[in-house]
Amino acid sequence: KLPESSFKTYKCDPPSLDIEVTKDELLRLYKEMAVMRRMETAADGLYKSKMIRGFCHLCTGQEAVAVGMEAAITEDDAIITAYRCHGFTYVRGGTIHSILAELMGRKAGISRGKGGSMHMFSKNFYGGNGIVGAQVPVGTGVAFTQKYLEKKNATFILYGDGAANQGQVFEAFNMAKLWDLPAIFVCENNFFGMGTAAGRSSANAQYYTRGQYIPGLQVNGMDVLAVKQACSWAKNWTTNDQGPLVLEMVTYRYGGHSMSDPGTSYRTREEIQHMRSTKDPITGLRQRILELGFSTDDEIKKLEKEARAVVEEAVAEAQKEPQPDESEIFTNIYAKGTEPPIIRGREREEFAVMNQ
Amino acid sequence: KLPESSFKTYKCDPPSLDIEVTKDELLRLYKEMAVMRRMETAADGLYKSKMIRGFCHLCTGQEAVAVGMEAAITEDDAIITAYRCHGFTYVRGGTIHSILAELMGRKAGISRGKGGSMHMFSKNFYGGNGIVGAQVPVGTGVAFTQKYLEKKNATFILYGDGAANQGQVFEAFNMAKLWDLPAIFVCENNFFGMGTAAGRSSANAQYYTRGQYIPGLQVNGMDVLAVKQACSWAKNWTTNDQGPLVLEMVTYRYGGHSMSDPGTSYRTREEIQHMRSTKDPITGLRQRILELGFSTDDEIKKLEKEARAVVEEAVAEAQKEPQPDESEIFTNIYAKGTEPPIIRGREREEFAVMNQ
Amino acid sequence: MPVRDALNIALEEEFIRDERVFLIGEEVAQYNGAYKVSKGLLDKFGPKRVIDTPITEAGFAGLAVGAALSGLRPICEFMTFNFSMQAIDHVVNSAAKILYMSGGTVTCPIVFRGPNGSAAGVAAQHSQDYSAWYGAIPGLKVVSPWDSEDAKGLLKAAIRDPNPVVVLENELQYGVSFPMSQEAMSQDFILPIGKAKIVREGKDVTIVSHSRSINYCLEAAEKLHSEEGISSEIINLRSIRPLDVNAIVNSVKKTNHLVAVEAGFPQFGVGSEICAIAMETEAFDYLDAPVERITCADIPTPYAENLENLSFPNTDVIVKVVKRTLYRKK
Amino acid sequence: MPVRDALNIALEEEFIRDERVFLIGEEVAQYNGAYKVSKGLLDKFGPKRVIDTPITEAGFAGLAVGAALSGLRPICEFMTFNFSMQAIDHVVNSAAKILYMSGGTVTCPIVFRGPNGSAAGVAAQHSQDYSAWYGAIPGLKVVSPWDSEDAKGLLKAAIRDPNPVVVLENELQYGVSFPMSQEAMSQDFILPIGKAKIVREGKDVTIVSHSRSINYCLEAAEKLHSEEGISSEIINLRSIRPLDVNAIVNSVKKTNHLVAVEAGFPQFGVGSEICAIAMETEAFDYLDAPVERITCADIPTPYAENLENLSFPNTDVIVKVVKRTLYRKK
Ligand SMILES: Cc1ncc(C[n+]2csc(CCOP(=O)(O)OP(=O)(O)O)c2C)c(N)n1
Ligand SMILES: Cc1ncc(C[n+]2csc(CCOP(=O)(O)OP(=O)(O)O)c2C)c(N)n1
Ligand SMILES: [Mg+2]
Ligand SMILES: [Mg+2]
Repeated sequence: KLPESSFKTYKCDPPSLDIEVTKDELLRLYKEMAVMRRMETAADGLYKSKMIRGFCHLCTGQEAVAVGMEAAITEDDAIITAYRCHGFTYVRGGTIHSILAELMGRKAGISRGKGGSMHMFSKNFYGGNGIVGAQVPVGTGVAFTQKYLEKKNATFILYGDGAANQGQVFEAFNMAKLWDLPAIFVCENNFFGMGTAAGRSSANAQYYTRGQYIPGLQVNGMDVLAVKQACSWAKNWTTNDQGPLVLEMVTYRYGGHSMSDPGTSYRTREEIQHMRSTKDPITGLRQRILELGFSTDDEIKKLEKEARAVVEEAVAEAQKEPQPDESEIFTNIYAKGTEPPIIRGREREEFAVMNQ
Repeated sequence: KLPESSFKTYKCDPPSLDIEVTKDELLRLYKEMAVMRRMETAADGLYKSKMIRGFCHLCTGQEAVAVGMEAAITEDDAIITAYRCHGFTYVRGGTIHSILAELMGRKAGISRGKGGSMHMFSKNFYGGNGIVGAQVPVGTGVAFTQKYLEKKNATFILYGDGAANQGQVFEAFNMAKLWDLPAIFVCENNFFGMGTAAGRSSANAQYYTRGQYIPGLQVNGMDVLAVKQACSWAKNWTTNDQGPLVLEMVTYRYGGHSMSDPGTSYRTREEIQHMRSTKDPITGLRQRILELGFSTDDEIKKLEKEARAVVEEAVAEAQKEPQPDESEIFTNIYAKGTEPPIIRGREREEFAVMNQ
Repeated sequence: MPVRDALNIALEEEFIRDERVFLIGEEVAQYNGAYKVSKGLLDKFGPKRVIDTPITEAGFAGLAVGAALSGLRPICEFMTFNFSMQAIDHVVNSAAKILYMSGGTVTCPIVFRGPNGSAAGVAAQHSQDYSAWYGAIPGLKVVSPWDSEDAKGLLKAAIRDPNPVVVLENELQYGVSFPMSQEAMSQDFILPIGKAKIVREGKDVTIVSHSRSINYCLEAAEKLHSEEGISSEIINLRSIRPLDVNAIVNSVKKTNHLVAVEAGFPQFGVGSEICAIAMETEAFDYLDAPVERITCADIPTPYAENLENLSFPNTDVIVKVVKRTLYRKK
Repeated sequence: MPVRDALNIALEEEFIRDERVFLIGEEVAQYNGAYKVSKGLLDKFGPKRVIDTPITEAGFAGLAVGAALSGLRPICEFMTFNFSMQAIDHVVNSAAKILYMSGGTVTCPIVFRGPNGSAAGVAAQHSQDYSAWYGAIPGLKVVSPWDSEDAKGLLKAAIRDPNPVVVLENELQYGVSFPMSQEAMSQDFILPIGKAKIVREGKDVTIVSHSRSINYCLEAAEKLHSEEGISSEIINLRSIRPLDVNAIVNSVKKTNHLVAVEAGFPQFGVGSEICAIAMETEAFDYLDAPVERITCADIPTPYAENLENLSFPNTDVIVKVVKRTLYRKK
């Protein structure tokens, strides 16, 4: 049973608070979150030792959203998000090895080293997008395809509290509603867009109400089971042709916006500490598991250990991977076989001949 | 006294239905609308005789909006609209001569013949903008200036029912509310954006509610007095620091979207005829004037005649105006004295030397 | 057959050929298209495949990209390319770059099409030519049809291409009729993207152009021939990206003179790139005179007819410049 | 002084000079700017003049344009110019064209600024150079500072200019320190928009470049000098629109060789326009070899370091191409 405080509704009835989960599933969810956190911690370390460059946005603290969502849907449902995408890539089948290799710009990376932290994709996972808000209409297009092909699936379209103000989000809402697309708009409200608190960016910071004519649900995004329940409910809603929904996942990022942001100039260390100690999704689930007697402290420690081992091994392996071949610089600009005959490098004698 | 049906409110109390107007004012409003309609009819004729080219969007049917609004505000308040701008240009002080000359691409045009139908400007009138929706944040910027300079004025920002779906409209709403700008968003709902009926373009066609967190008022936009009352009330609201508002002016365009659209493929002739005969703002005001005994049929006919004469004379005069000098092609690209030394024409020997 | 009908037929044929193809944009369905290019398609294929959108370019272009990523074949119409600026981030960042940044794992087969460049009397905000802008973007292909065969063959090629393709039509050409060859009438008529076409053979000067400007090049060539005995070779680029460098170089080898004609802004334009090609290839060694550029004047488009006439390339300007480049030889 | 500080001082001085000047953009106030260019301004001038916006580029750029039309002097910061694509319609249609289409009656004194081009390891969507795009637009002025004096002098000129000006900064330059002359420290230090600067005199070859690429040009020149005795003249364009054609032509008259170096896409790029200038001016008659272009590779920017390194001009490529163009003479 989920706590009463799990949901708040807008123009709809809430999902049931009753949820049935098996012991195995709970432990699996736990492990996934633990692995995800380890993976982000590893990325943090690799960044600091200059193995990862450029932008790198970690999802530490927000694990329950990705893990709970994936638990509620099938492989044939779709997800799209912005640049804070490592966690989603992982739940969508990207291996830790391929994610870390990507972060280090290696050939074995999930995008062959060409995309980096912000651009990862996998089956029915449409990235990994760097332009704030742009993924929202794109995701709506994925939902459009589902409807066009008469699939009983839904697309979960993630965006932040900062992104929620981009005009194209409203354009997407409008089309999704007009055409009754199976689009589930999911605002990950972690209270900040870079250094801007939600209330400073959003005249209405009740993100679940922002569809106006689209029903909405606010969800405790720090509780993996609440997330799962909400996403099951949402998928059920849209695939029963009730049209789009707006979910707000209330969550928190422990780290800075990206690696170059300490994350403490616009909020206090105490605030972060408080969230960690009272709301943490992993700690919370552990407590629940222990309370339910599904597992013992020792077993959970074992799980933790396994998680660490998995990630450590992936780090070691990924570091051994070579960089992409230099010839790869000219591939994947156009689909194979449809390239221009010649692609130019930096000066006229640098070029690749593409055999069509 | 205005009819009960003049207003519908969203998150605010309605303006009073009591309105005091003098006979002189009523007759002036009548004449302005009559002149405006004549002017558009003249434009229609000039277009058909190929004296006007390109896009030409007439406001016939929508006269009450511009005339009523201007009657409620002062010269120091600002207005901005889209391409359907002849009427607003006229109420904002543009002479009929300068408007028609502009339409015919003459040097004496209000934009010296360089702007045409869609691009007319005058004091505190910011156009005349051709990109649907773009004028909405621009107008919000005008309101920003008013606040910055601590002026007790407001900016009326017009856009259509079609334009209402552009994302940047919502971006403007958000900033206007966050920063409490004296921005009055005015949706001229004439039920169609080109050939698309409001309900096909807008998941929520109650345009006065679309600010969501911004109060709104729906106004009978075919009644010049209701428009005046609503705009006075709105100006009062924002200049008393109550923040932005969304007004919806329910109106109708009798003609096609532009001169190339007969305007009858997406609505019936009966519908147009019905609107003309039951809702027309000019006929309506005439009836009111007669009912109030402010004037006689004959006097009104005289007014009509005067209106026609004014426009006819302007047509005749404007037709005599010369085209811009060819040298003007290179002026007004940059502010005088700040031009590049040379501006290029179509080939290297065509250029203008700008003396800085 | 008018260019409009050629486009319409291309759409219809590809709709029949592939169920995944659909058309989305403002007024494309019930209104039959702002310029009637999609006339009749709604009746033939229904509202599932011919979709009227709200006026939300960023939104529907983004949506179309998402549809392309997930297995459909969208044709996204901009009422004019001027409005594509609202959505240009999706064309460039969401569509053109995704194959590369996904390491080849995500394809985006989409067509962005609509009228480009200036119409008549529509002033500054409605008259821009986007050839060079889109032509600069790796990951995009960009075509610019001139006549009815171009229109049909290039649009069909674009729809079948697995990459994002920008099709820059021209409103003033829609109503212009051109003959269609037997071959072009076939439902399998496809023009290869990246290949230019010599629309007039000649030996004294090469005139490279695209879109509506070709009309003026042809007129100018006629005039130059009859009045001066000058023989002009006219290359219709057809494709802006990739550019058919070989076609230009080969022609210059023969004529030793090169003039570029376009209706885009001069700086960083199509003509500039043609100058660069002349610099970087063997063409340089064959040039008897520097390349000449004829472009839109470097000004926002004025409304007044007399000024507008001075803004865009026309027959007289081409005649004048071609003569100049040839006299220089003598 | 680092470029960042030069920009910061320019902002501060102009804030003091003119009450109508304000800065608007994402994270410019409380966060002190994503790249700390506006550090301290909020404290000094308060929230009326340093304004954090929601993430709504079209919205706040449009709002800034409206403020400019109605009498203020906005400085609109794009966190990077990649995001300006969301708002590019306002830059082009609302700002650049309005003076012309109003027949000179409405002015738009606004600055759009922010980092342009590639940073390190940020992949395809965050690495584009917009010089050629904005440089194509009549009504805009476009500057691209390289060092701290450029940064200060050009930004101040932009703020005082009554036209819309695009200031293309470079993130990787923000932290680079350059000497500032006494003159440049003055609060009246203004660099004229439209004038290039010879940053190294030479007689064998002219290298035209802008922004961060100048660093590599200088290194290459050093190397060419010490290893080959080649004397390179380097022109820092400073202004992309208008381009200082005379500076280029005069230099070529002396050196007879021209190489353009930029970090933008090759097609329709800055280098292309420089080729066109060489074609259209007397420079042509002085060239002993065709102009060479060095550009960003014609690819979306890859993330992997080794590939990224091959994407942008560097010292080695410049050395190689300069040698090539000179050997060709012999
Ligand atoms: C169009 C655009 N504008 C600005 C940015 C820079 N930027 C990247 S992330 C970000 C903050 C987004 O905040 P939010 O949506 O709340 O997501 P979060 O980082 O909290 O997950 C900004 C401003 C961008 N990438 N794209
Ligand atoms: C960004 C953009 N998209 C499309 C157009 C083409 N267009 C011009 S007017 C119009 C319809 C606008 O309808 P509405 O806002 O209801 O205004 P109305 O014409 O009814 O006054 C369209 C689609 C445009 N000018 N700009
Ligand atoms: Mg956030
Ligand atoms: Mg309308």
